[in-house]
Amino acid sequence: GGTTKDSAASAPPAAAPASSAPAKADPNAPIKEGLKIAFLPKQINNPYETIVDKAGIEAAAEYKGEAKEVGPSDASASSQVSYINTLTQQGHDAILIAANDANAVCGPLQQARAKGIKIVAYDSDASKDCRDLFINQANSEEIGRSQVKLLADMIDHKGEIAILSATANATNQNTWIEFMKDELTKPEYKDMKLVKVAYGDDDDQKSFQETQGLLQAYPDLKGIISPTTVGISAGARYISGSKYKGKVVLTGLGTPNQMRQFVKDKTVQKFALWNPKDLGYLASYAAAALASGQITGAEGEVLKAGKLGERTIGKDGEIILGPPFTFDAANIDQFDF
Amino acid sequence: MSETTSEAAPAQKASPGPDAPGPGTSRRGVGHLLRWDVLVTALLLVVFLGGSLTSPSFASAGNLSFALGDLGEIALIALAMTMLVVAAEVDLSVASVLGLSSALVGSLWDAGWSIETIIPLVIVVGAVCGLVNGLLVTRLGLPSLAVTIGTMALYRGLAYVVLGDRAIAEFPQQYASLAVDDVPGTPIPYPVALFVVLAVVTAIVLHSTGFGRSLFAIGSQEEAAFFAGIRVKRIKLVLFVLSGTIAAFAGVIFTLRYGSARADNGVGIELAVIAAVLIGGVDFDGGKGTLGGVIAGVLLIGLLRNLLMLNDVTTEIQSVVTGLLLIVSVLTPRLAAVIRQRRRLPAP
Amino acid sequence: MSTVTTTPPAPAAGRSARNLVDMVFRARELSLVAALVVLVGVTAVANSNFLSGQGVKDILLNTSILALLAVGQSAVVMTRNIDLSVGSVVGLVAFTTGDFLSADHSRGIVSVVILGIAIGAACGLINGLLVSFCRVPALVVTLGTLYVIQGVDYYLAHGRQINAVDLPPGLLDLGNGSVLGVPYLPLITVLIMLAMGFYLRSYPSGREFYAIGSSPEAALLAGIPVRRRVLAAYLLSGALAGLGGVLWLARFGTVVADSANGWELLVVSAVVVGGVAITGGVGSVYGATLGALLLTTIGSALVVLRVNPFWQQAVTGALLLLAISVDRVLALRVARLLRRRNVRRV
Amino acid sequence: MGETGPEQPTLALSHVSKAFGAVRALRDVSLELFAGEAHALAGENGAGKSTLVKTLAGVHRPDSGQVLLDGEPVVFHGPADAQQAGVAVIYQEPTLFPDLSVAENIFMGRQPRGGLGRIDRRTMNAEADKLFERLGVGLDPQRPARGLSIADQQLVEIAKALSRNARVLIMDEPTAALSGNEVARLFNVVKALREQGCAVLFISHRLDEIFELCQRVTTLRDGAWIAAEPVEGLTHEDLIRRMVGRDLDALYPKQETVAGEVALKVDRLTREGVFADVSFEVRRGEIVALAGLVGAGRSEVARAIFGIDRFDAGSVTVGGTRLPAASPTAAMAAGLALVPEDRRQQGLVMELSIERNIGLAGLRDLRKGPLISRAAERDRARDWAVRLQLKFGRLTDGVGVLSGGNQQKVVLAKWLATGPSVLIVDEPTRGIDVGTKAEVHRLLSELAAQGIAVLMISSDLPEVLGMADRVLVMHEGRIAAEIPRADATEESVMSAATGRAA
Ligand SMILES: Nc1ncnc2c1ncn2[C@@H]1O[C@H](COP(=O)(O)OP(=O)(O)OP(=O)(O)O)[C@@H](O)[C@H]1O
Ligand SMILES: Nc1ncnc2c1ncn2[C@@H]1O[C@H](COP(=O)(O)OP(=O)(O)OP(=O)(O)O)[C@@H](O)[C@H]1O
Ligand SMILES: [Mg+2]
Ligand SMILES: [Mg+2]
Repeated sequence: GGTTKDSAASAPPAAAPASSAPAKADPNAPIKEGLKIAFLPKQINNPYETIVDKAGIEAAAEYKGEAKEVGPSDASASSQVSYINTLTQQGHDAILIAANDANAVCGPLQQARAKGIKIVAYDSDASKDCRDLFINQANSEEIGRSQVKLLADMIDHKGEIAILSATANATNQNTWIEFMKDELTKPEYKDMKLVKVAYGDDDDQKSFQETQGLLQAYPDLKGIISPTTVGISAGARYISGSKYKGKVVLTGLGTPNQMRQFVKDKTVQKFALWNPKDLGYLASYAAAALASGQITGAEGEVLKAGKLGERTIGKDGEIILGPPFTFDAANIDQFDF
Repeated sequence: MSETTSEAAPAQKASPGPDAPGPGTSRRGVGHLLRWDVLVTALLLVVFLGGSLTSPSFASAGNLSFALGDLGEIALIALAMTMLVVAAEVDLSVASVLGLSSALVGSLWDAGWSIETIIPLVIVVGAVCGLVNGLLVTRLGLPSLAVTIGTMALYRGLAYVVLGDRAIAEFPQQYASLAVDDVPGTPIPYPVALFVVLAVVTAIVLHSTGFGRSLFAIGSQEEAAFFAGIRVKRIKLVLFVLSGTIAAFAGVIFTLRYGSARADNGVGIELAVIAAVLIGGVDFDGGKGTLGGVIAGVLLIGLLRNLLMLNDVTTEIQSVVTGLLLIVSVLTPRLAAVIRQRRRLPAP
Repeated sequence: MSTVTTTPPAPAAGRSARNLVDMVFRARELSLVAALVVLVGVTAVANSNFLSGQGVKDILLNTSILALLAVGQSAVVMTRNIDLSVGSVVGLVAFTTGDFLSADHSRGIVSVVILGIAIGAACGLINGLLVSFCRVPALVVTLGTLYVIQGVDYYLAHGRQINAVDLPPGLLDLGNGSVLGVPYLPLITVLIMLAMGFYLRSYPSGREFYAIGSSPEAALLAGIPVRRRVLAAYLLSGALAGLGGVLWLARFGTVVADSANGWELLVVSAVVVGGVAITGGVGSVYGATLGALLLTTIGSALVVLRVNPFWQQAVTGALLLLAISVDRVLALRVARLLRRRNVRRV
Repeated sequence: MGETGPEQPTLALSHVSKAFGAVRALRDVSLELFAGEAHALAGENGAGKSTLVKTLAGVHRPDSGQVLLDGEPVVFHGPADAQQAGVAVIYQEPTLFPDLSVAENIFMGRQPRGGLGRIDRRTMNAEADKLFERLGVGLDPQRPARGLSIADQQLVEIAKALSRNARVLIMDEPTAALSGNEVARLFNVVKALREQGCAVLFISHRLDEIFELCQRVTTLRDGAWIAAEPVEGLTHEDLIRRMVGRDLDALYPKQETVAGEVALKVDRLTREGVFADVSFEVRRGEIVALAGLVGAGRSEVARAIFGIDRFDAGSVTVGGTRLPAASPTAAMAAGLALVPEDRRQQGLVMELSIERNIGLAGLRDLRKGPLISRAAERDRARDWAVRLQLKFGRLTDGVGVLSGGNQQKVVLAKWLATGPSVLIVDEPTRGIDVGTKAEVHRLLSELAAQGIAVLMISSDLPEVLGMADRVLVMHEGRIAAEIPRADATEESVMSAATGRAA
């Protein structure tokens, strides 16, 4: 745990923009019992989101709250909006949302807040003036830049590279990709060239075929970054069964359980991720703390998050879980998620 | 199903059939009640009552306003789709036209155009999309299912071409609220009010004008309609253009309502629209259906979903319920026909 | 009544016209092959990798499952019906069989294949019974079962994922292995396609599928067991979708609940592009398979040709429209030609 | 001939009743078909003939009474059962598979098999060829059935029934669309079958045919059995009286009229491959018949004039205005009306009601403001239903449940209601009973007398001769002769139609 350098750098605690958090925080208020909170993932049936939400629901049991997960079966903003409306009608204390579209969910979230419901975004942010807090799995800039570094080290800073993303509109993906592109403009990467950003739509089969296409279309491709758990595992599976194994380096963000096999068969050397369970846990506590008045979401306030210890709220109401962790053959067996 | 007649099959599907005066009228009454569109309306009432009883917030103005607003685009598109399906055609590209229209609104707004110019322009583009569908169907005689599967990909693709991975937001408040706010003093959002007006117009056109009559004739026997001097191709073309236009308009509303223009807006709602039309009792083979049934169908799907969500019924079960509703919607009239026939058989 | 005898028929004109007709019908498949050749040719010139062993193998593997579903779908479409539930069935089967296997590694591949086909066939049975015995419109029923099966699938999966490591290597080998350099998957598909094609063309009961689609009313009067045939078509489509689900699991190893989500329209496109009339009675499973191959190849070629990803979908749509339009225009042309040559023999 | 007295009937109905809702289509009807005998079934439109046929064919199951096969009661659960029992049926409306080849249509379910149980196409086509040769028609067995004219379809149906080598052959108006030529051939074949011991049931509204082919006739009226008697000794008048219950006036009540100015002018009309260089005029008050053999292209000319098909060259002028090609709407606006030959596909929307069908061609006239006036629609329908003696339950019933002849009347009503100045009728009395036929003829005469120009296409030669002021004879897509009423005889028309005279 620990704060990231980002939040540490911008520390002045008093200067919270009062726009979204007029109330006064009482850091010593106890967490209320029986809080009703709801997780609204991008899409149910996404295994990654399921891990996150489950951990969040378990955390709620720790502080004697009632938590549930509801959500659409398609990753669209409009279906999420229906759920926000319903949750608002049902009168919850807090809604946790992984927004499919930062703006589209904004109106209904505002209406929920008008009814006193606290909003915590996690995984994928909503516009910052429609939510109280955003639990960021890791600093976006850091994710973007570190992915490039990770790959560059494995291909000696040379050659063509590609990115295999999720959907074209995925906000978190696009933020990371922007930082990757920025990182690549630095002189040490002058011999690396980003030739293509492909979209696997977070669909296993589509990602699989996009990987095929990339490798055929760019015979000189040296490396692929897939900053999405669906993409990296599909890509690894294709490469492991093709002639490109050992010739093309794949890295990105993936869960150890999905990637273990490919690390063992040497398709993939290294990849990164944070602990999704911690993300759910932290988000759950943040919602409870907001609803209990411990924090208001102002910059500099400190969130007490059970076994994860404390986190300080950074700029724009953002809390960062921690730096991503890099998995490789040596350490992968120590994890199970 | 006791009969094996082939000729009787279409006849059974048709109107209640010849009846004796006197005792026949009471039988006809039963047959009437078993008509699906009447049943849908009854079901709708049941849902409404059930909702009010099981969930305190269901019947609140706020919730109904949400629920109705959520239906806005689907309901609008369903109007045009009803006419198409009655004429035995279908337009699967509506969701993509909606997406393209949303993408255009976004990119033009981003490029600094005013909403007043954007809206008419986008609607014209929608009409052109419909025109392309219509021309392919009427000039080349291709089946509309095939054509619109193709244009579904094409128009959605164009949306991506226009907007790529960008998401445009921050539309001016006065337009956004026009798409969300209620008509003063009612729980009815403006788009829903617009829908009501259009629905009345469509109902009149479909059921009381020559144009409407022509649609039913085309839907049940196109060749005979053509021989009767009905301009089959032109009418179909008009329907497709209408469908494209309305879908584009729905795209504008969608964009403003969510305050977000993206290329993937409205993916997959074509199936929701078609499901609503079919649940409303319109025969997919054309020639049969009422607009009242469709409106009841749209409301039924929307309110039922809302009710299920309020009662924390999961998405999976919602999906199952929608599916069963569809199946029941075609099974009931069928069973009703069998019952009617059974009753009639022991006639002297 | 006058009894005037006419001159005996002069066969020549009619026969030549018929040959032309024949050609057109075969041309449906021919024009698909031509389109494929052009597409592959252009792409291969631009990028030689496209026709490398790996490239060809990828395309064949990618096509297999879609083509399998298209074979089943075309049997249904031929009887003037449609099966929109295939995508959901694939998803359901892929997940349940994956779950079944991962629970106990010792379970045999054969039992999984049988389980998958059985689940698929059960779904097909429900569709078929509703459509043929309750005589309700196929599109509505299968749209309904699409939702229901999807719901059941999601309910069972509940956000879980089956990973390749959970599966026995034997199954994964079925999905990715090959005999004599030919991967199993396309082999299975081609065998099934040939068997179906042969059956539909050469056996009386096979012809009855066409007859039913061509005129359901006439089929009843001709004493054809319409209900049984329609039921059979749905059973077949369901069973093949079930097999497709198992193959999906074998090929991709990782499955979540929504495998093949939305594939119903893709399969229908393949069938339609392959020249099977959506109104029934016309077409062949060979055409449908070629249609699937063409669609898949378009998808792969666009990536290989480095078409901007934002253009890919639009181009795919345009090519699809082009394929069906050209086919149609050709058919109209030939029909006009036929009419002009038509000299009636009376 | 094959009548062997008290021998058992091959197929029989005993006291059968059948009702559709309130319509009692058959009431306590009995019928016996003997081997080697051709049995006619007579009755007006809607008398229940087709219902009887469908009962024998296993399509309908009787509400009461029995079907007897060789004296034993049987229950046919479907057409397949009846076929199994050796009953071959030609239904009133052809029911072909348009996408399958003609040969496949004939042999569906009974295809000759080769190795591995596969269909032997070569044998199948050869067999079909043989059948057509017997019938004297030049159809290609391998062409698809789509696009066959009604007559050709009927011929395929006949070939199908003959190929079954059935014990019982049932023919429901097989000749309605055929011209003398094919009819003669058909009768030769049927006579041969009968002599081989086949039992035949034959339905036709052309009484001559009944007298030519059959030995015995059963008459139905309003679903009730009236009489069953030998044909010998019966006169036309007797039969008509049994059917209609009264005597009839003249069958061809042709009124003399004076031809007025030219109403329809067709000039060098050509549609490649179908007809060429067709020119003629029809004057107001005139009835011009277009005669010819089946497939001569008469219907095609009518379709092109009305704008259903696009013509390649030539012109059509109605009342001085030249019509654009391929626009029925424009043709109707100019005062043209076309009663098409295929009522089920082209004439009627089967699922719509009688009144909607009658109103369909005149939606413009039914308007009150922008809306359709239901009252006007109902009045229009009732008016014409009464004038044409339509037999119906309610005007809101679907036309699909009407008998064939009554359906034809609805088509006529639909077009007459538009008040045309030029009326084209294609086989206007196909499947219409004698009583109504006279009615239709009187109507056509009256219309001509009122100054309407009538172009009548008919394969019924007596009708042509009885009604036409002038006869145009088509042969292989060209007008072969124009014969004034005075010179028109069976011989002159037939010789022109077969291409033997200019
Ligand atoms: N499927 C049906 N449903 C309801 N009524 C029917 C049906 N079939 C026939 N009828 C009615 O039964 C009666 C007898 O019809 P049928 O077709 O047997 O007459 P038909 O003697 O063959 O007449 P036509 O000479 O005109 O062919 C008619 O009144 C008809 O409307
Ligand atoms: N819709 C169609 N499509 C293709 N060919 C057709 C079509 N209708 C008719 N034909 C063919 O055109 C030729 C002329 O047929 P048409 O119906 O004009 O003859 P006809 O003289 O009116 O004879 P009848 O009406 O007595 O059958 C025939 O060979 C027929 O098979
Ligand atoms: Mg009849
Ligand atoms: Mg004709």
